Amino acid sequence: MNRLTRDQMAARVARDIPEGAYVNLGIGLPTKVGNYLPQERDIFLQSENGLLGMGPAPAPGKEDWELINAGKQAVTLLTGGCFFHHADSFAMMRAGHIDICVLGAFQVSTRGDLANWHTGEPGAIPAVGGAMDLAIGAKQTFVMMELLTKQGESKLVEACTYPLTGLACVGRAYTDLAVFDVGADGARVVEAVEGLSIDELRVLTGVPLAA
Amino acid sequence: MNRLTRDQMAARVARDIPEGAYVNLGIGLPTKVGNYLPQERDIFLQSENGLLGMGPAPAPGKEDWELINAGKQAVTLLTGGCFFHHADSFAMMRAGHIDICVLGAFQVSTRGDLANWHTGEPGAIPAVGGAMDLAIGAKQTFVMMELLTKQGESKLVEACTYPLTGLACVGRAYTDLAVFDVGADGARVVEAVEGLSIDELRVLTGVPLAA
Amino acid sequence: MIDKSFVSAEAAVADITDGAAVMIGGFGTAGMPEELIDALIARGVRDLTIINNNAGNGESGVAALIREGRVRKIICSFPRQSDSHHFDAAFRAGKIELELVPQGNLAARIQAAGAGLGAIFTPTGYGTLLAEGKETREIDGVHYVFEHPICADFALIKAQRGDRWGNLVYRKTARNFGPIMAMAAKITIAQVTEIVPLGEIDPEVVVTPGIFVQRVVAIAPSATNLEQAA
Amino acid sequence: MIDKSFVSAEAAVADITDGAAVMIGGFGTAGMPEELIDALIARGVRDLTIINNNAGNGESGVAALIREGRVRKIICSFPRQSDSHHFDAAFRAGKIELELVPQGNLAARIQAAGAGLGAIFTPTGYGTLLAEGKETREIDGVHYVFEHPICADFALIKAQRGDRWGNLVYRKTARNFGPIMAMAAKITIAQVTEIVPLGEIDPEVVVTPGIFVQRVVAIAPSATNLEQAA
Repeated sequence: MNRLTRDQMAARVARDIPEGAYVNLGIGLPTKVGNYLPQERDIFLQSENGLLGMGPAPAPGKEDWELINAGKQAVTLLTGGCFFHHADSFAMMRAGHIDICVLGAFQVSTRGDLANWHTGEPGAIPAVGGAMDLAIGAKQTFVMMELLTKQGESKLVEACTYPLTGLACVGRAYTDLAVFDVGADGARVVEAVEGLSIDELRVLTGVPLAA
Repeated sequence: MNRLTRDQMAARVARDIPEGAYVNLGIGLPTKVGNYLPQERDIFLQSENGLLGMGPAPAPGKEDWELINAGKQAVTLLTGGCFFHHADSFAMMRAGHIDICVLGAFQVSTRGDLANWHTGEPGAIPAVGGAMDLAIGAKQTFVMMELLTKQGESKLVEACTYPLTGLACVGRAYTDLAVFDVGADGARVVEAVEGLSIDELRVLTGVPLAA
Repeated sequence: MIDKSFVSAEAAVADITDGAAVMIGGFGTAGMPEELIDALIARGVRDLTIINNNAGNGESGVAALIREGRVRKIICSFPRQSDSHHFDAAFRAGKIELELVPQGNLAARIQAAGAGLGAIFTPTGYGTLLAEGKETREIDGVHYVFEHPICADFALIKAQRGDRWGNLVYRKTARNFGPIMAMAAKITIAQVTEIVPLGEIDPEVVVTPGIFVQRVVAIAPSATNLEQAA
Repeated sequence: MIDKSFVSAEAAVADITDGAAVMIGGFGTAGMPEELIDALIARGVRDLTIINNNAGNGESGVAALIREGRVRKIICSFPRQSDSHHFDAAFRAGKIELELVPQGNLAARIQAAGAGLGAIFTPTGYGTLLAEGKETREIDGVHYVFEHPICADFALIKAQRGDRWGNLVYRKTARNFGPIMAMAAKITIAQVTEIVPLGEIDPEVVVTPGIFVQRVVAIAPSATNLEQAA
């Protein structure tokens, strides 16, 4: 069983992003997707803090700390990109102008509920940022995550136990073991890594999975 | 009795506009106020169609039909003025960023209700434009009008009979015969033209007037 | 390579069909996309719902669309003008439905659509004919009227310059409704005086980011326009 | 002659008093008006309600304001970060109240305040902890949450250039919340790198019209900032 590395997962997501798509990549693992978008495709990366046409990280020493992404890392602007204020930026997300957003997740339910902002543990300080806006606003919401926790529990669940980010908002979950479509009809296995059967995925996740 | 001309009324209103005020002048008679604002005062004229720092009409032959005012007349832009879109323009009006707006009126009630957009006559085609937004949004709403109709009826009334533009929104009414404060406490005569007594104004208007 | 430029106004409006809701930019003639409207008229589509500040001036643009009998309903703030005779005639003949909206509510409802809001409570119109029958609410001592967003299938707007990614800048008060209509429509078609190479518009001064614009058509200013703008 | 420029950050914030609601621009440190915040700290005012996207980073700006115990309540979207230790400590000690708002709702509620809306129905947060107890409504098949505007007594923002009428332009992603906070606060104070003569900012590219700005202070970039921006 060839578990995908995090970079392989990013490359896999990148394959599904068509030319011309307006895309928001969440903080953390989703940010890696940017490294695998083919240069020859015009794909427009949006960052919640007010830029469209985000380019790669600048060369070391060339950082401009007024040109950053949602993760507060220094980035660059592609030719043809532009800046705008926060209300316009979130209008892009909330009204379906963004085609695809890619988010990390603690849990995704088979019907597409997402939990990715808060563990709900006592004493944990919550922070939500733009996650709730992205989850429900983009035309398509993709999730990237390892399928199992370190304790071996499935993050694809029948019902999220962590506090929700949004209801019925995720369309597809990319994991290190398989890709799933989720939604009103439940979860379906789009593909699995070599050597992993659907029945084995059913055992690992404990949820109903269509082929 | 020295009835004020329309230009004298405009000059009278202009005297009450302090330096630094953000002002919107309605279509028609109020537009004349712009001609009487002293050059040495920085007063900012806003036009609903997206400009701030509106200057006087251009010289004949120098019109730019993409630089117009709310009445669709050619205007100019002062040094330091700027352009913006319609939502920002109406945000200026509706959230109290405009200090003073000056509007024409069919009727004003002693408590400050305004009727200025529609005669309500059968067959009349209504048009409201920005009148309702200006009436209720500016910090202060001034009205300019002849006090009496051609039939001799007072336009300052106890209750408007024409369809309303806004409730309790007018603070002051400038007329050809007198200036009135209106509001929750009723109407008060601020000043009258020479030779016109408050009692005569009471007869002319038929409404209670405080001195 | 993404290139949103279209060869002609005709090509850009070719999928607008009968019954579509179409926002049209402009305040009077400033910012009105006259050539896009002409192309729409030439398509022969009917029963349109038009969202515009006015209801046409003179013989061109929105006035021509109404004259040709293509408009079932107009949502606007200021239909009656000295030169709105085509609207006036259609309205009096019962051939066009009018939804009269205070201009600030029009702008706010268009902006709400572009921002994905479900509804807004707006201060304008409370206690007037234009709020009759509408839900109201008192919030912190002020009365507000409940209003829905105004969406559209298409927006036809006019800008000064555009690029192949759809970034736009406008000219003077021709900006007016363009930026918010671009955000509110499913498909925004912009006619521009000039399509410039990518990067020629300073990223700091882009008014409408390309994400809000699906099609850009270069239309050289007509002799009439040049004369008007001279 | 109207001149909104102030000689110093201290003079510009001199009337901010205990208990004020203060919006502070910036996304992390980009666009954060550090010198205005320092001047606010120096004034010694307490019990502030702060509206900012974050709850401070490291030792400067909003973090310093919290460290000094001046903040009674913070309204923000993303308080917890690797370098938010001053907020974390104050929050765990029960010394600061947190109103956690999804970032898009934060932006929309600030924009609603600046536009004079009474309330909005927003799609974000429906069905989550952050909408618990809030009014909801289904409109055209989508669920929305009722949210009030966020107003403030003051906004402290950072822009690139300003003029004596208060017109502002920003730099890159330091723009973020500046334009909408300027619209939502009763008094907006902008620190700018440079105050330029009237007319030097092209009227087409002004991002924040002067009507939204009451005070402008020129603050030369500090050595640290220059190094960061190098």
